[in-house]
This record gives sequence, C-alpha cells and structure tokens, in this order.
Amino acid sequence: MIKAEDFETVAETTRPHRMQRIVVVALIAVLMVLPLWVYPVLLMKLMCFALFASAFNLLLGYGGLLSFGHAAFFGGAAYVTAHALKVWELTPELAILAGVVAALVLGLAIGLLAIRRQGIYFAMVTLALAQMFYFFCLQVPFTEGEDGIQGFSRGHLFGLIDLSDSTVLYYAVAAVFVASVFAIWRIVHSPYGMILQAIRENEQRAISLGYSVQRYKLGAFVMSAGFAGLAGGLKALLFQFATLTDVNWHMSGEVILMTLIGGIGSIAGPIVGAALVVSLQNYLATTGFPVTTALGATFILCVLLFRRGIVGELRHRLPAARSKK
Amino acid sequence: EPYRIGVLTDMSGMNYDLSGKGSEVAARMAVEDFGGTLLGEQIEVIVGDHQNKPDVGSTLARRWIDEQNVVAVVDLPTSSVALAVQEITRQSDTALLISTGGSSELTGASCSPSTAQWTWDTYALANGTGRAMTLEGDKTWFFLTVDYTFGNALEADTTAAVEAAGGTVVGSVTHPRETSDFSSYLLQAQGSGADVIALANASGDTMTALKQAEEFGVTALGQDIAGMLLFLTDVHGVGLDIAKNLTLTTAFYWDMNEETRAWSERFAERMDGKMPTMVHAGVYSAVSNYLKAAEKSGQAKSGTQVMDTMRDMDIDDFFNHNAYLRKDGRVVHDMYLVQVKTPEESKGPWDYYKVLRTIPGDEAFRPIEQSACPLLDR
Amino acid sequence: MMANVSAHDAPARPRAALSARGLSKSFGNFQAVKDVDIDIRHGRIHALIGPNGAGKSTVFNLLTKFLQPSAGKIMYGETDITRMDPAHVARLGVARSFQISATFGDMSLVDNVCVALQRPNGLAVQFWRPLSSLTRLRPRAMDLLDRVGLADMADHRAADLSYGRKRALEIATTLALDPRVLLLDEPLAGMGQEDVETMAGLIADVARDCAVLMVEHNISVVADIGHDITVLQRGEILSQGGYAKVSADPRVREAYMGTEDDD
Amino acid sequence: MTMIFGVPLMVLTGQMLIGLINGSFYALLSLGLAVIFGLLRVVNFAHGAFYMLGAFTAWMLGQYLGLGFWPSLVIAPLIVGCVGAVVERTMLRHLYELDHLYGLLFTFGLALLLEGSFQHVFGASGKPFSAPEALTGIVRTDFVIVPIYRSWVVVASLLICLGTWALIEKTKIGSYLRAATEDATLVQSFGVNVPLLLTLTYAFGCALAGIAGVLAAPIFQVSPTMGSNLIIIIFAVVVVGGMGSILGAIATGYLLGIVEGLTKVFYPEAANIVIFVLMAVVLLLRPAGLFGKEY
Amino acid sequence: MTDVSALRREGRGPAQLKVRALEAWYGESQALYGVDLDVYPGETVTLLGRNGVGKTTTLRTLMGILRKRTGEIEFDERSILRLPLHRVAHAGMGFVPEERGIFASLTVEENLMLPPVVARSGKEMSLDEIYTLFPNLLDRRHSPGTKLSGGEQQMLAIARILRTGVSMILLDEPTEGLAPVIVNRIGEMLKSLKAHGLSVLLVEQNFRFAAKIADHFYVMDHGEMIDSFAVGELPAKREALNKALGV
Ligand SMILES: Nc1ncnc2c1ncn2[C@@H]1O[C@H](COP(=O)(O)OP(=O)(O)OP(=O)(O)O)[C@@H](O)[C@H]1O
Ligand SMILES: Nc1ncnc2c1ncn2[C@@H]1O[C@H](COP(=O)(O)OP(=O)(O)OP(=O)(O)O)[C@@H](O)[C@H]1O
Ligand SMILES: CC(C)C[C@H](N)C(=O)O
Ligand SMILES: [Mg+2]
Ligand SMILES: [Mg+2]
Repeated sequence: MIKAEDFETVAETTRPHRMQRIVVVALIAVLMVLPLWVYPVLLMKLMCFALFASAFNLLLGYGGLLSFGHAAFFGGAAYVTAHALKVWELTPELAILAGVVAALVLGLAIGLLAIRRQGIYFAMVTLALAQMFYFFCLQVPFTEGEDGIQGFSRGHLFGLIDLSDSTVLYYAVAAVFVASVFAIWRIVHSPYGMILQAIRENEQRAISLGYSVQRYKLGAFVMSAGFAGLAGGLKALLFQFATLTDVNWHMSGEVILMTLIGGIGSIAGPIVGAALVVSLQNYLATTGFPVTTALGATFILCVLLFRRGIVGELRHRLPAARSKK
Repeated sequence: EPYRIGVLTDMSGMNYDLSGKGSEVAARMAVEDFGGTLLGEQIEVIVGDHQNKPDVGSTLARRWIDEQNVVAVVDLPTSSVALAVQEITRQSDTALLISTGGSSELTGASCSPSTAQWTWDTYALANGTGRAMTLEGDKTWFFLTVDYTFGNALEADTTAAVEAAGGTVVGSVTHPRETSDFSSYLLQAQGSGADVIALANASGDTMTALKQAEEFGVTALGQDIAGMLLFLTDVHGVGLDIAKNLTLTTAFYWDMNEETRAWSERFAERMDGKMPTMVHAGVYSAVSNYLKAAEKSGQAKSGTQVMDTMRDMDIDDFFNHNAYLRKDGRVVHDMYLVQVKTPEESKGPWDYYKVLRTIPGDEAFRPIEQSACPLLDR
Repeated sequence: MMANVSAHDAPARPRAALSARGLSKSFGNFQAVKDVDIDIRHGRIHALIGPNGAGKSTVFNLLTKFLQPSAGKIMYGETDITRMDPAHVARLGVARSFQISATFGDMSLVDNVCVALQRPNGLAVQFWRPLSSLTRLRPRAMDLLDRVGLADMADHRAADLSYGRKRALEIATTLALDPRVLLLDEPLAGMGQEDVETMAGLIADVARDCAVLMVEHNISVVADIGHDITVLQRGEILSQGGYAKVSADPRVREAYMGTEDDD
Repeated sequence: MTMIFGVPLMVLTGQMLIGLINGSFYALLSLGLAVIFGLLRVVNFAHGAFYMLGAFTAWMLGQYLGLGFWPSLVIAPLIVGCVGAVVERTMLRHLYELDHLYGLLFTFGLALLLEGSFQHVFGASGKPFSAPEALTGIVRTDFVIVPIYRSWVVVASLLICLGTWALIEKTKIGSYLRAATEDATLVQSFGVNVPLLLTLTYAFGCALAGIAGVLAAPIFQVSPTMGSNLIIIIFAVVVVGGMGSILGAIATGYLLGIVEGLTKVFYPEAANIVIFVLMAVVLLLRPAGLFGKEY
Repeated sequence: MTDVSALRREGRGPAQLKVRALEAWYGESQALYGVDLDVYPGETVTLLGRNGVGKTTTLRTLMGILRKRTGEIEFDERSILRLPLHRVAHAGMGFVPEERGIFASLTVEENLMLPPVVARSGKEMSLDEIYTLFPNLLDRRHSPGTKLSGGEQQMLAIARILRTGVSMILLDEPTEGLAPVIVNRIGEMLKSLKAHGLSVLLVEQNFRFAAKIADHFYVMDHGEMIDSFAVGELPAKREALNKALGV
C-alpha cells in the first residue's frame, strides 16, 4: 500500500487546534477577496481540480487505494451535468446533482469490480475500466463525440441567480468548494475515517476485528467518486463544456500527480498540489514548453525524491508544527 | 497597453505541421508588414497551445481577452475548439479570425458577428472535390469519417454535393481522432464495392489512412481514394508515391504565380524551407486585413465593428483577389481544384500540385441563401 | 479421547464453544491440514503445539475463516460457520490475534483499542460524526490498556512499541471485542520473561469467561496454564489431551520436544 | 460471395486476420510487460513509450544514418534496451523496496516525459516509415486480402514470443530469472549478480517493446503517441492473462486480438470496449486471471 | 574430534570467519547487539538459542542478506562487510536458509544446477558425487523442486551448495520438521562434509543432534552471545544450557 511517511493521522487532528481554526478562517477570507487580484475563472478551475484531487485523496490518502480511473467519475459527471443543462434544461444545482448521482452509480459499478483486487492490480483494473468508460463516451451520441457537449448557458441558480456573471459564479463555486472540503475533512476525521485508516494500515487485523473491509473500501470508493463527480459537474458548469479530455486516462494521471505533489494523506496536500499543477499548466500553455514533458518530469522527481509532497515535506521539516498538539 | 493578437493553435498535436508554428510566423509577418502599430499602440503577437482540447482553448481565450487585451484570436485548428472559442468571442465581442478550423457550421448555425472564417470550409471542399470526382465517373461513395463536428460536417456536405452531381453514398464508418489503424475500416470500405473511398478526416488520420489504403492495395484493386481535406504538409508527409494523382480542393498553393511565390519564399525562409499551407497564407491574409479594418474603423476592441468595417472593404491580396466578407462570417474567395503530381512530374520538394481548375468564390462556398446563420435576418 | 487428567483446577468440562470436525486444507497439491478434530471449551485454555510448518497457523486461519477449508465442518456453539466470511465470524464473538503482530501502526494505542470498541455499537459507519463521539469509549480503552500494562503509553504511536509490547497491545485490542472464543497465535513470542508471566496470568484470567485456543512454543507456559493440548505434526493430530498425557507420549517427544536420550 | 452468419467470408476472415495482427502486437507488448513484472514487480507504464521509442529509433536510423528496415530491426531494439538499462540503473532500482505502486507511478511519469519530449521535438503528426521492398504488396485469395508485411509481422511476433518463452523456460538465464522471481535474495546469495539480472531483464523487456515498435512502424505512422493508448489495452490483456505469466501474456494477446477482430464484424460499436468487458468478466469469475495463480 | 578446537583454544592459526561486535537491524528495530564469533577452517560450529533470539538473523547478517549492520566480519582474513551480496558466495561462503528455498518453478536438477560454481578448490562436488551422496535426488531429478518431501528438500538445499565449491556453509536448522531417520542421514552427511574439509556454521534447536556433530558451541540470547564452549565442556554445561534453552 502506498504510504507517505507523514500521513496526517486521524488522531493528530482530532480536535482542530485554535491556531488551525484561525488559519482556516483566514484562508476562507482570502478566498473571498482573491478574485480582486486573480483571474476568477482560473481560480474556479483551480477549485474544481482541488476538489477533484481532494476526492481522489480521500481514497488514496485515507483509504490506501490508488485508483487510476478517477477521470471516469470526473468526466462522467461533467457529461451528465452538461447534458442536464443543455438538453433537460435543469437548473444548475439540479444538473450538478444529476452529475453527482451519475458519478456515485458509476463509482459503485466500477468499485464493485475493482475492490476484488488490491495494490497494483487495483490500479490497473480501475484504469482499464475507466478506459472502457472512455470508449463508451466516445461511442454514444449524447456525448457528442470529439466536440463534447458545448453551447449551453449556465442557467440560474435555484432558478433565480444568474450564473453567467463570473463573479457570482465564483462565490457559488467557492461555497461548494469550502463545504466539500469540510465534508471530506469530516469524513476523514470521523469514526468511519478511523476505521478506513485502520484498514489501510492492516487489513487482516481489521477483518479479525469484525469489519467487512470490502464494504468500507467500497464506501470510500463511492464517496470519493461522488466528490470527483461534484468537481466534474462544477467544471462543466464553469466552462460550459464536457469533453473527452475529462474522461481520458491522462486526467486520472493528472489528479494523481496533483495529490502526489501536494502530499498524500493530508487535507491541504491535494489542494496545494492542484493549485500548483493547474498554475503550471496555465503558465506553460503560453510558453511553448511542452506541458506533458513538464508533468512527466515532475512526476519522476516526486516519486524519486519528494514522496511526501509539498505539504508532507513542510510538516516533516517543521517539527514545531508537528509537536504543537 | 499594446494590442495583442492571440494565435490560438496546436503547438503540440497532430495539426502542428499544417498550422502550429507556421501560423505564428504568418501572423508575425502580417503584423510586421503592417508596421507594428495599430491606432498608435504597439501590436504584439502571442501564441497559445490549445492542444486540440476545447476546454484548454476556451480557457486560454477567455484569459487572453479578460486579462491581456487580446483584440483578435486567430487560426483555431480543430473545429471543436473553434466552436468553443467562438462562444467566448461572441460573449466578449472579440474578433475571431478562423483560418484552420473548417466546419461550415462555424458560419452556419453557430455563426457570430465578430467572426471571419477566412480560408476554407467543409462545404467548399465537398463542393470542389466531391462534385468534380462524381462528374468524372466516381458514382458510389463510401466514407471514412472522423467523429466530430468537422468530420460530420464534411461528410454531410460531401454527401449533398455527390448526390447533387448524380452520385450515391453506399456507406460510411466513423472513427475517433488519432486512429492508428484503419485496416478494419478499409476492409469494410473494400467490402462495400464503392467506386470511391472518401476520407472525411484530417492531417494525421488522413495520412495514416492513405498509407494503409496503399498497403491494402485499394487503388490497385480498382477503387479511388478521395482525400477530402489534404494540406500540403500532409502530401509532404505521406510522399508522392502514395499521394500521387489524388484530386483535392485547396484555397492556396504557393507555386501559382509571382505574388504567391514571393510571399511563400519569405515564409519559407523563416520556416527552415517549409512551404506554407493554405491556412498559413490564410492567417497572414486574415491578420493583415483585420489590421486594416481595425485601423479604418478607428478602434479595435469591438470585433463586430471591425468586421462590419471589413464587410464594406474590398479584400484583395496575394491570397485572395476580389474577396469579400459575408454577413455570416464567411470570406468568399476563389478555390482551386488541384491534382497531386506523380514523383516523375515533381521537380523537387514541395513541388506537389498541378492546378486543374479555379473554382470561383461564389460557386465554391455555400450560397448565402442556404446558410443557416441566424444573423441573416430573413 | 480427552484425558481427564489435569494438574490445574480446570472447571468441569463444559460444551465446546468452537469445534471442528474433519478439518482439512490443501494448497494446491500440498495438504497443510488433514482431518483435524478439535473442541475448544468455555473456560479452558487449549494449547496447539507442534513443529514449525505443522499447520498450526493454518488451523487458526481455518477456524477464524481467514482460509476456506477444503473439507470439514466448523461449529460455533450451535451455528455452522463453515461457509461464513471472517468478519462475520469475528462479529459473532470469535476474536483472534496474529502470529506476526498486527497493530495499526500509525495510530495511538488508545485509538487502536477504540477501533475494536466502536464496532459493536455501530459508530464505525458514521462518517458524518466527529471523532469526539468516540470519547465515551476512552475509559474502557484505558481500562484494557491498563490490563496489559500499557496505560501509561496510551498516546504513543503503536509502531514505536517494542515487539513484545505490540503483542500486548494486540491482546488488549482483541479483548476489546469481548470475545467468547479467543484465538491467540504465539501470543508470548518476543516477550521478556517477566512479561511472559504477566501475560500468561492475563490469559489465564481472561479464560475464566471465554474459551481460549493458543499456539505457543513456550512449553513451560503451556504446561502452566494450558488445560488441553493438541499436538499437530504435518497437518495431522499427533496427540491430544492434558499436559501429562501429551508430554508422556513418546511420539510427541520425538516429533516436537525431542527424544530425551539416545546413544 | 460466400456468407457466414450473414457476413461475407472475405470480411470475416479479413477482420480475423487483422485481429491476429493486432494480437501479435498485444502479445509482444504484454510479453515484455509480463517479463518485467515477473521479475521486478514493476508495472511498466512506460512500455508504450518504449514501443514508440523503438519505432522512432528505427525512423531516425533511416533518416540520419540511412539504415534500412532490417538493420534497424536489430539495432533499434538494442538502443531501446540500453535506454531501459540506464533508466533501471539510475532511477528505477531505488524504488524496489517501496510499494510496487511507486514503480507504476514512476514509469507513468517516464512515459509522459518521453512522449511529451518526442512530441515537442518531432511534432505529433507522425513520420512515414516504409516496409522493406521485399515485403510490400498484398496476398490476395478468394477469401482474404492481406498485405504481405502484415502476415510477416504475425510470423515474426510468434517467433519472438516463442523464443522468449524458450529463453525463460529452457535456459540457465531463464532458470535464474524464474528462481529470482520466487526469491531474489536467495538467488543473489548463491553468487548470481541479481542486480545486473534485474537491469538486463528491464532492458530486455523494453527491447521487446522496441521490437514491437519497429515492426509497427511501417503499419502505423511513427508518432509520439502511438503507444499511449495501446498500453492500457495491454494492461487489460495482462490482467486477463494473469500478471506475470509469460504464457498467459502471449496466449491472451493473440486471443484478445482475434476477439476484437470478430467483434468488429458482428458488433463494430463494441470493438473498442470488448477487451475491457472481457476483463471485467474475467475479474468476476477468476480474479487472478486466466493463467494466473490464485493467491 | 576435538583437535581443531584444541588448536583454536591455544590460539593457533587464523580463524576462517571472524566476527566482532556485529549489530544488525530490521528496519528500525535492532535484532543483534554485538555478536562475536569465530569459525576455524574445517570446524563445525553450532549456534544454540531459543526461538527468536537472533540465530537466523546472525546467519543472514553474516551472509549479507540483512544489510543494515555494523561491526566486523572477516572471512579468510578479508573484510566482507562491504561486499555486495552476490560477491559473498564467490568469496567462498554458502547459505542454506531455514525455509530451504527450493524453487517451485525449477526441477530438482535445475535447482541443483542453479547456483553458479564459485570456486574450483577441489571442495566442490560433481553431480555424480552428489547423486552418490543423495540417491533419493537422483530418482526424483526431473520432478518439480517443491514436490519433494521435507527431508528431500533439505538434502537438495544442502546439495545445491556443495556443488558450488564454497569452503564454508551456513546452515540454518537443517533438521527442523524432519523425521528422525532423515535427521540421522543429515548428521552422517555433515560428518562427511567435515571429512571433505568444509567448515560449517550450524544453527540448530535440536541440541542432541548438534551435540553429535559440532566441535564448538555458541549460545545466543536476545541478540547477544551469552556463552561459548568446546564440545568437551558439554557435560559441565548441561545444567546451564537447560536453563538458557528452556529445554
Ligand atoms: N497460503 C499458503 N499457500 C501454500 N502453502 C501454505 C500456505 N500457508 C501455509 N502453507 C504451508 O502450510 C504448512 C503449514 O503452515 P502453518 O503456517 O500453518 O504452520 P505453523 O504450524 O503455524 O508453523 P509455525 O510454527 O512456523 O508458525 C507449511 O508448510 C506452509 O508452508
Ligand atoms: N523480517 C523481520 N523483520 C523484523 N523483525 C524480524 C524479522 N525477522 C526476524 N525478526 C525478529 O528478529 C528476532 C530474531 O529472529 P531470528 O529469526 O533471528 O530468530 P531465531 O533465533 O532464528 O529463531 P528461530 O529459532 O525461531 O528460528 C526475532 O525477535 C524476530 O521477531
Ligand atoms: C486542420 C484540421 C485539423 C482542421 C480541423 N479538422 C477542423 O476541425 O476544421
Ligand atoms: Mg504459525
Ligand atoms: Mg531461525
């Protein structure tokens, strides 16, 4: 099982320290005013991917399962959301809900098959199943082939608030993002999360204590798929698009990279990682330096040298932060 | 702040050779030739790689417009990206100068007042090649179609042209972009017994399909191939051995007259000797005419106004004579029906085409009466 | 078959809490366990001994359903558990430890115990509750840690414990399940002499109100606290009964304890 | 025309042959993957990239040194093998002690790096590469049309697969390999230079991918992304065959190629998916794969 | 039988294997705490100790399988501490692991032929010699290695090393789980190895077995050497041993 040396253990953050609370509140405040300086669409994209990476990390970092097929949930939900907006003409919140439900169902289907294997096999099986879904999307007419679903408007939130204004959308996305990260934090630091950690550390032992680990794993898988779907739905709403890019296996690879760079098994890690990767891609898009090469090199460096990721390294380097509990 | 012209193209994917770097160079040439300033401000050319992904392209375009004072977005290979970006330029009223993107839908149902589709479109190809070959005696057609806007539009437009000319379509298969093995599609096409196998795809896919058709002896066994969209670089890529005798429609060939040769040689100098494709020439032409129109209209920010100014102008340069911009965004100019030379006929690299016929603009492009563009108030 | 002889004040023979008949297991062509009958009775400590590779751990894994028997039948009281999955068996009250100590390394000791404690009351599935909902389990957890002498280390990371202490922690975690049958695979391996005594005492203590099966190489402990002994060799039962009977069996001496005197 | 199940015989046999040809590539590639996995326990995600590297090396040998197909067929895989050896020596070996997933992630990064760089340098449009003169042309009979070169690929891949199988099952090196799979440390303690063996194995596996790449070059365009989608199909093949089983990899490769070919005849929409469906079914019924051992 | 150890007690001749202050770790946890040990040429030395005291660990550390180690290991007066694992065999040391390490995917003969011959010192046995010594193996030479009985596997494991010509064998519990007859046979075999001039470092729980063949004994506890004596001192040590070994 993959393991960063510095997993944030459940116990470590049982009760958020006062300092932590202050930091979190400060961060949210920054999030509120950030669009004044930074391009809001970029920020929203960043939040979508941060959420996606957090969802992925829920599975890898806390469930110990490396899924190489998370693009299926992200992209699948994006398609459903886009379709719901364009064809069914649902309001955005319902469209996203539809996307999430689709991701949950897909997660259940893929999860049921994949959790039969472990470790690398699990990774390969999820990859292959997600690729199967990719080909499915390529074939069925509702995804509109290589064009993707495009050309729909964002609609009105609850039928009232017009989302075509980027600033309005920004606050809506930020709200969902903050709530979701909190939800993930809550799941991780719940009795259920503790069992998940126990399973990750010693599956046999957990079985011997009477836990049906397959169900717990499946639960984590489905929840993770659901949050990934939420991220995908948001992205579809934001860009008014759903394309094959979102279901392609490169997307699964990217989310792994984000999590790995930021640091597996911490709440902040995937967010930092996503921010970094998205900014990097954004920056490289105009420099002419090949994005794929940069991603590949980063991947290699991370695996060889910085397996803890940025957040993990920081925590490792700053013993003060560790011992303050 | 300088005015920026954003060349949004494929700098890493399969359209790199036919558009990519060359489009950037062409845009820079146009700006330099124009003098480098517009309405007293510097003009800067910036380039973005959309990786053929609609989402990447639209994010970039959005950011350019919102943050970098980009007044015109240029080139747009891959119609799916072009469609996506057109949504954005429409919302922000930015000029969109499409040279590589070729779906006729861009000036059809999805047309926008700030767009000019400069070089070619699927209708023109269909009408040029499809018609000509049907009249030559290729009556039954089988399509290998790439499965997205462009391919579907090309197939639909060609089907219409073929049927209008008295031919029939006996079947078609669709394939995803960047397919590496066409053998089973070719087998189906061979099984169909059609006179022509039409390749309604582009660049890498077309080249692969051509090569494999040769491998499977398609022409040797008596069927014809129609490369519905072939760029000079594609012919260069597969070589004359394979491409010889293909008939195709193009908006430009470097070796047509003094003017085209002069410009093309300047271009080639900057491109390690590579001759321009029609879309490279189109980018140059589009940018220079845009700059003229913007200068004339007195402002650059409103794409619609610049385009309206352009609609009243005569568009005339080495690329197109007596051309004009229509209300639906279509630039109407002459097209050429050409045939690929045999290796014996060719005098060296890039000497690839013989022009069979000039197709006058009004005959080449979809008549405005048939356009589905909602901007045309009828 | 079972000898009535016991040097200890064993309770009268109650009915078997866990029993197996004709238990067999083969891995491919290799038969690791052959036709084993065993009864583990309430209030008694049943020791399973035998040379390495005799199949002791395999029997363990079969009884707890971590392995699927090739043949035979396993009864838990009146319930046939031959086909059940291991987690289910554990929920019925059959708790086990592992030969290679099994703890949740990155968790504190008290959390290790809490993992076991929260299962019966359904907390474990509540992903929406904060962890503080577990605080009410803490006193009980501390209590258990105290029993194995680890109370003062409750907030240490389990991975940092010495080998012997990990075993102790594992036993505390196992006890947290309030088992009715307790299976311990070499619980005393890796413990120092004093620890061995405390732990042996603890096991004897626990065994008063449950049934215990343990694999143990430490013959003196087996002699001390074991009531019934089964000797396995090459997957088969070589001898079964009280310590006196078994240790007098020449075959056992030969196969396991070694012949006292030769040439 | 003769019809079978309502399909012209020509199309049926043609598609089956094409399936067999694809199967040849599947078999060659999954064989390399299985060899590497069997000994190193590394899922070589970069396998597709090495396949691409093989094709590109052959193309470059032709382009810059004027070498023909036949010399390239020998030299290109050697070069790819050397690249593999360097990668193993300098980077991969530091990951053996860690979880196997890190090997997967590392090679994934490597694949991105290689593909991205080649795309940057050579463009994505693909380079032409022609089949040797002797193998051009088609075989045409009443029930099948097949290019000579493609039939040759089937034969070549069969030979290579059998050769590799013999090398591993029948020779001393093979016995080291098989033994090291079971217990590398013990084999090393016998005085066998297992680290070297590991390097060679990785190099050999990569070279196999390289050979497949050279073989593929005249059929498909030589393009930077030619391996990136193939690798996932290969993964599915390996999962179906059973990880690490040499024979399983070979047999499943051909089998799935043919199944895919048949699907194209009877239900073309599902052709891309059928391998994955099969994988799902195998996972449900035999989680360890058709030829794998139950754990 | 005691000549060699007598020699040694008098401090004559260099030790073939000389170990000083050897410490070793499994990950973070220390398993050996300063082991000292000598084996002289042609000697059979037995390491005694309860389960889990570190006997196997000692052998694995000497061989270089367990690499997290400090201290001194000299073999033929040459430090082998830095030697990569595969060079150790070439220096002349062979290892027969506790779990025997017979490879399931190889036949008996392939198993036998697997280890490369490391020295042509005259101590290596030919295949014929081996089959003469272990006729059972000859009969079964084409069957898969792990289809052999436990005793046969043990013979195979030892025979495999004899072929390579090493001058010292580290032997981990060769009699474990074996029937007495086979134990006897292995005892005979070890004696004949001694006649061949091989040195043997033996780990054995079966004290009676060890007593018959060893020249010298070491007793381990908790990763340390707690006692060392020649075979002649055995009777005097009986009491202490019983306590230490818990027999
Ligand atoms: N999963 C398995 N596959 C194949 N053989 C196995 C498996 N598990 C155990 N065995 C074999 O079964 C036999 C019995 O093993 P088991 O672990 O039960 O022995 P044990 O009596 O517990 O020994 P020890 O005292 O060493 O723990 C051994 O020969 C072992 O190699
Ligand atoms: N791979 C390992 N990782 C961690 N600890 C280990 C490992 N192998 C052995 N140990 C520990 O090291 C100590 C010494 O083990 P070792 O195997 O050397 O004992 P031994 O004396 O050979 O015992 P036995 O007579 O049972 O074979 C034991 O406490 C054991 O638990
Ligand atoms: C050059 C081409 C790739 C153009 C593209 N096929 C389009 O969509 O118009
Ligand atoms: Mg055991
Ligand atoms: Mg041992």
